[in-house]
Amino acid sequence: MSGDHIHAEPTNFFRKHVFSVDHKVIAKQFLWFGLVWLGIGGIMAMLIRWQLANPGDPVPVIGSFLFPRTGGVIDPATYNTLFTMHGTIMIFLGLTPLIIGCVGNWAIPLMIGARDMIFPLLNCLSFWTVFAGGCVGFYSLFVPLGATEAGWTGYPTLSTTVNGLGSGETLWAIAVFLIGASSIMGGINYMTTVIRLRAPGMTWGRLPLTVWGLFLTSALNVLFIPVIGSAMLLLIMDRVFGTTFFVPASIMQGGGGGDPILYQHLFWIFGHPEVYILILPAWGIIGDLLSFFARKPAFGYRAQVGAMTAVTVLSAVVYGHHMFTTGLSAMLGESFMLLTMIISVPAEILFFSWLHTIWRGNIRFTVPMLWSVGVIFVFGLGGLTGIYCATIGTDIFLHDTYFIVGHFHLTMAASALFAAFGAIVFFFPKMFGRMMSPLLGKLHFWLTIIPLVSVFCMMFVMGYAGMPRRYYDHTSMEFLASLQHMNKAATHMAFLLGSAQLIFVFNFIKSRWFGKPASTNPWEVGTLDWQTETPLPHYNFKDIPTVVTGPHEFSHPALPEGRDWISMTEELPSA
Amino acid sequence: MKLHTKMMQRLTSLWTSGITRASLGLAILCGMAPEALAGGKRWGPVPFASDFGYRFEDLFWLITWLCVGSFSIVVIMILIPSVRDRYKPGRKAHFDHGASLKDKRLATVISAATFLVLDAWVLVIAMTDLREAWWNIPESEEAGVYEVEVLAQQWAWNFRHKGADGKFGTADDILQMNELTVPNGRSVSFQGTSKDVIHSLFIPAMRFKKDFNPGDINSVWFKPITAGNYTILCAELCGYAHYQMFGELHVLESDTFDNWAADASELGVAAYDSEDTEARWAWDWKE
Amino acid sequence: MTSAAISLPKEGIKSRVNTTLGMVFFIGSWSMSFGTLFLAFAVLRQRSGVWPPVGIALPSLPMATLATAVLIASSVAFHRALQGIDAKDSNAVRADGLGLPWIIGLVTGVAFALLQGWLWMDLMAAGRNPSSGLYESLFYGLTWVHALHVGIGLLSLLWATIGLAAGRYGSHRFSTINNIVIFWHFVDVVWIVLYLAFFIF
Amino acid sequence: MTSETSMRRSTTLIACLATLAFAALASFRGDSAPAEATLEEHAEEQAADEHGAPAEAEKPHMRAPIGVDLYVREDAWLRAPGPEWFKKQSDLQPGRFTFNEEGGDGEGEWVDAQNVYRLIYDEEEDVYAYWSWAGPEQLTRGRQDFLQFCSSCHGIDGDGYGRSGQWLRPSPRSFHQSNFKFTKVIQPLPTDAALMRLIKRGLEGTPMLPWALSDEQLTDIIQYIKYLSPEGEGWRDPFTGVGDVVESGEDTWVGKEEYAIERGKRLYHDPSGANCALCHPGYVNPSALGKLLGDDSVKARESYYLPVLKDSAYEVQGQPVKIMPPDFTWHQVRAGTTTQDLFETIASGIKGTAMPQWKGALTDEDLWALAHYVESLINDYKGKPDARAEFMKGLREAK
Repeated sequence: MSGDHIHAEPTNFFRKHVFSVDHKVIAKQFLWFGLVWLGIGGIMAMLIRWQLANPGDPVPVIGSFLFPRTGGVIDPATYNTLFTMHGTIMIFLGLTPLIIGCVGNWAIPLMIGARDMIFPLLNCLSFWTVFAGGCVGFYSLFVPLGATEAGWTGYPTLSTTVNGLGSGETLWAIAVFLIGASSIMGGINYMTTVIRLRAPGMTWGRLPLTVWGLFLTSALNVLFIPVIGSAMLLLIMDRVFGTTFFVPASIMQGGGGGDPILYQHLFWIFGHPEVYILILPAWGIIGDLLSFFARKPAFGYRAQVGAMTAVTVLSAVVYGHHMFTTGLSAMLGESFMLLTMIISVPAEILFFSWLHTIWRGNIRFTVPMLWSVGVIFVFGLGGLTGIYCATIGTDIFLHDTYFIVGHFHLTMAASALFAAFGAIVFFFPKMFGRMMSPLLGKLHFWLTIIPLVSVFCMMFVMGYAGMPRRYYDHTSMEFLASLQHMNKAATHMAFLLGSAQLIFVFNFIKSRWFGKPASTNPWEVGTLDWQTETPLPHYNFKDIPTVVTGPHEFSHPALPEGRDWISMTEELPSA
Repeated sequence: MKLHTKMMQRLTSLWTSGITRASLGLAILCGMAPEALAGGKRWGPVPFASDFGYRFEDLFWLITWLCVGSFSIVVIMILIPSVRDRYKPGRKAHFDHGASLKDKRLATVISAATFLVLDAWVLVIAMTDLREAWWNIPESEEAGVYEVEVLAQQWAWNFRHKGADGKFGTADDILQMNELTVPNGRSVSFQGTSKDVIHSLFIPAMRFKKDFNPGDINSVWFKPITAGNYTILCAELCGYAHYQMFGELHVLESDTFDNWAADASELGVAAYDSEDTEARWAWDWKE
Repeated sequence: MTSAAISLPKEGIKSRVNTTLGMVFFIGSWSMSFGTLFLAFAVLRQRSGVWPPVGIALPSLPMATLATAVLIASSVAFHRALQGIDAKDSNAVRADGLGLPWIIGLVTGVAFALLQGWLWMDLMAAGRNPSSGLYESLFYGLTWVHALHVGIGLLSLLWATIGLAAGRYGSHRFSTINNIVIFWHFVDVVWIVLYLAFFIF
Repeated sequence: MTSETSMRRSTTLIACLATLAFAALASFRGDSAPAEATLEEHAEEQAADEHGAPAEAEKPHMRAPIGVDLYVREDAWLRAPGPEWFKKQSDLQPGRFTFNEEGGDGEGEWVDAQNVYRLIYDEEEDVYAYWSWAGPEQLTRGRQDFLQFCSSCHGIDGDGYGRSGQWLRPSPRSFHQSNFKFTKVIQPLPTDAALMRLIKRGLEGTPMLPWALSDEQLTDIIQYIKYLSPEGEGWRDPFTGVGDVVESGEDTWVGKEEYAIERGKRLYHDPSGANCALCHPGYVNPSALGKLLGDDSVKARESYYLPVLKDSAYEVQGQPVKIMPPDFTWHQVRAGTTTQDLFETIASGIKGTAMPQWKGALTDEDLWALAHYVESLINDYKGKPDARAEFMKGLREAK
């Protein structure tokens, strides 16, 4: 039977809390892991912003501790390392563990009515592999000859031994490979679980949108992470064994014959789906949350699922828009431009559905709801600015400027982060049995969205003014020095944004141990995860529930007065 | 606690009052205000100086206004329910799955309309622009095309002109480093590659950018329309001193340029060491 | 462990589907991985004018053909072995899975690994190492990754062999060995593509 | 335990093995670099290069020390701080160290946490030499930074033949030749301070940029660069002079720049003066040369308005390269274009090229005059194509 794999609850500390195979423990492990890395990546972002606003000034307080050899000054090599690792950490070790690792592990079995993932041991291995990847990546910061400096994209030949002679870049590639392996394991587990372990009655049409988003993300993970895995293998071989996959003959002086552009193709075949890997769960989560807190069925459930699926499919064929300036042929360039534009159609359907979901609702502006509306806002900004980047005529100027930085931070980083925050606050009561403080949560939300939007909108202005990204010092030439005032302004806002996250840390820690105890179903929603006891028993469900209703049947006319929701296990009263 | 909660609700109701957008805009302005007060600051790009520069500006602002329009709709669609449909005990939300044929039609029509207005419009203009400007690299037989070979390296730009004899790789070639001098009003066609890592030739005033990859030759062109000095940047991360890899473009009026080219070619011959075979890097112009 | 003496029923279809589905996804993932490598191969080969390069030592065609034959034989043997195990209704007899086909499969599998090693040694002896050029890069790079999977496959098969001998696996616990053999078939298919890419076309 | 759980193990097992096998692969070190390569080995490889080893075997650009333990032998010798320092040290601990400049027994050794310093005396020449051993830690740090920041042009072995340095003329400095062009010092070799100033400032118009490294990093790199000198040459010959920075003194022409320019112009073109026009272009019409110098017997060389390509002491891969003296109205002067910079460059000469050291040969007043003249050429014509074309036309037309 779908839920019959019961084994005894472990009593040993290691089996219970460290090498646990229980999806709930693993979700919490991913949560802590992701939050720690989010913090590290965030500190890196603050260092980057400090350097941009005050080029060559020693970093106050922590500078002499972090960079003793330069007396607290971030030197250009360190700066390159910082933005490289900031990107890598935020994508692979911050957001992925939070929004896929934590939310996926937590939500999938509970929402579909399963007792655990279908491959619990693989699940455990998935976490410890990403943990190992994180360790390797962190260690790479301290090796001789410097850490990776080739950007998170790691383009050859900068990332081959032409530039980075030390082992930093190799270790970075190994870390990315390990993290990728972890994602594949997770993806296989999620997909098989969703396909095989749904509770009776939990049809595909009744899956909560969160699960849909995670399912599609898993498909992308399983299909496209191997591509970067192979690219990393080739890169490692180039670096360690002297092969020449990405090193052209002109550099090698005899031998060689590889192609650095090949790497860019491989990287972006993965890299573009990676954007959707992060954003699909976010879409799923807010699709649910908007409906939950507007107390209204998710508008166009099928359309939303269809749009997400369409994006999943399309994501594989638009990657070329990252390479418009690399000398792509005219035909390829135009095709990729067209295909990229087509992605806006499913995106519009999603926006349409979300906005209609809150339209004429009975909206409870709880913290998760605020984050969800925030996602619509920042993703709207980021998505629309994507048109500039997809259009070659404008991209030819805006490519590799701060415009792109603003664009992808809003689309991928901010949207996924907001959805992750929303999901954390939403699932917190079930996870830890306590409520997070709504007051601090709202304060955190407002102090996050305002500086965040202003930082990245300023980046649009900077990019349009022609400021290239990945520059250590914009004051070294007159052309850019006259734009420095915007860099300073963005830095002020970024520091505000950074310090606002301390509110979250405080709120999280405080609520984890001292928060108000939560009731079984504090949000009054009908999905299966909220029909269980709090705290959750080891096997989630004593009896596997039978699903008879959809996940979003809020405010059904036939519901009794004073109750606007219905559990998925309850029959809808006939109107 | 109660008071705080109330205050927070106030803050949350910012959505409701339409101040949201204003406050966000204000935040941007507030952040920038101290720096903006000082003079000599730039907010936009330098004026374009190439004949296709206007295409970028036109397209950029077209997209901008389209985006402002559609984003306003999104914000309004957020604001209205935020004001009108806030939680009231006892009120029931409108029960609607949005699965009716009408809704499906509406979604389809709106998506299609948005696509046509937002994307297809931009797409058509962009395609035209590309074919008429950026990808319309002039053939070398065309009269008045000025050809330059570019060799990028960590961290400098090497430019090679044909010199007096009209051939690359000869003694009278003009070699420039981090400086490029071209005639005004003539199409300047580049072919470029790199010695080591990927670099990207970015001349903001000319509104173009092209990667130069090791082991491959890429072409790009522009036609200056205003004489003057412009900045050349590297737009692809190329290692430690990426931020210092910049040069200057001098666009000279054609008389001045002819004088310059004659002198430069002569000095090129004087500096040419026929025994130093190591120092050759020109290639035949690729069609 | 007393299971060897007890007759256990055949593994249920549900359990088989569950695990095999996971394996199928794994294989899909791996296919993308090797697909990427073959894409790299195709692109790089397309870029170089003469293929294979003239005037340098190439890996030995007869030996590679032999290796291919051996690996196919191994796959077929394992397939037969699995059919045999699956045909049993229960594991009434201890270690009855470990029949001749299984042993043949294992031996030929190891033989393939040795032949692969010989191919590398031969090429090394001719002075061609991974940094010699593009052909060598591709040959060593791709066969290394494949050999890694051969190694994993052989270790898993060894695990399965021990399990079969001890009676842990059999028709009552079929999907473990089934999955391992599926993986081995996948390794086989990848080698055939490699062989075609490097030696035939 | 049901059968299903354990069935799932096969998938898990294979994933586990893949991870392990990968870790094994990753920890395996390739044969592209010697695992414990010492600097001597690198030096030997270098020597093999220079003796015509086949390119296939060597590929100088591909020797990348991936995963190599950086190890530097201990007896690298480098220049020590100077006699004053030794005096101070001998005062501190007279028993361990004697310093007696007159008595000739100035030999001794001083060991501190970083280095070993030694002073020796050559009776025949009656000179002192002093040097130190930079500690292996410092050299290792220096080598790391050199590899990270300098090797792309100056080569992994410091032979001036890095990947990005190919085809560059003038070529990047080879540190095996102990010759440095723009040191602005009197002696053949620059001091640490002079080198540091040069690196921090960069050379204008070349890929040698102003390096934003800390003093500590630069000190380490400089110790390593000095260490790259071949045995018995340059810094590793204790008796080669390490010079002091040229003293510029006060500009003697303040307020009288026009006279300085006039005087400089005469000196520049006068064969019995500085005779700069022998290699650099002459900036007067040949027919007006006699009038300028008041001596009609002076004849201009052929192509008077062009510089003359000169031999240099620099080599690229064993092949000597020629160096072009700059045309001040056209080329970028590498070592700076302020009057002060020009004075220092003229005074110290450019080591290893045909540009001699003028300090001593000309008075400071004349040197300043030349500096002013050159500066005026740069200011008036460089980057001004029309003005220059006009000017050059005047030079070429016979009068």
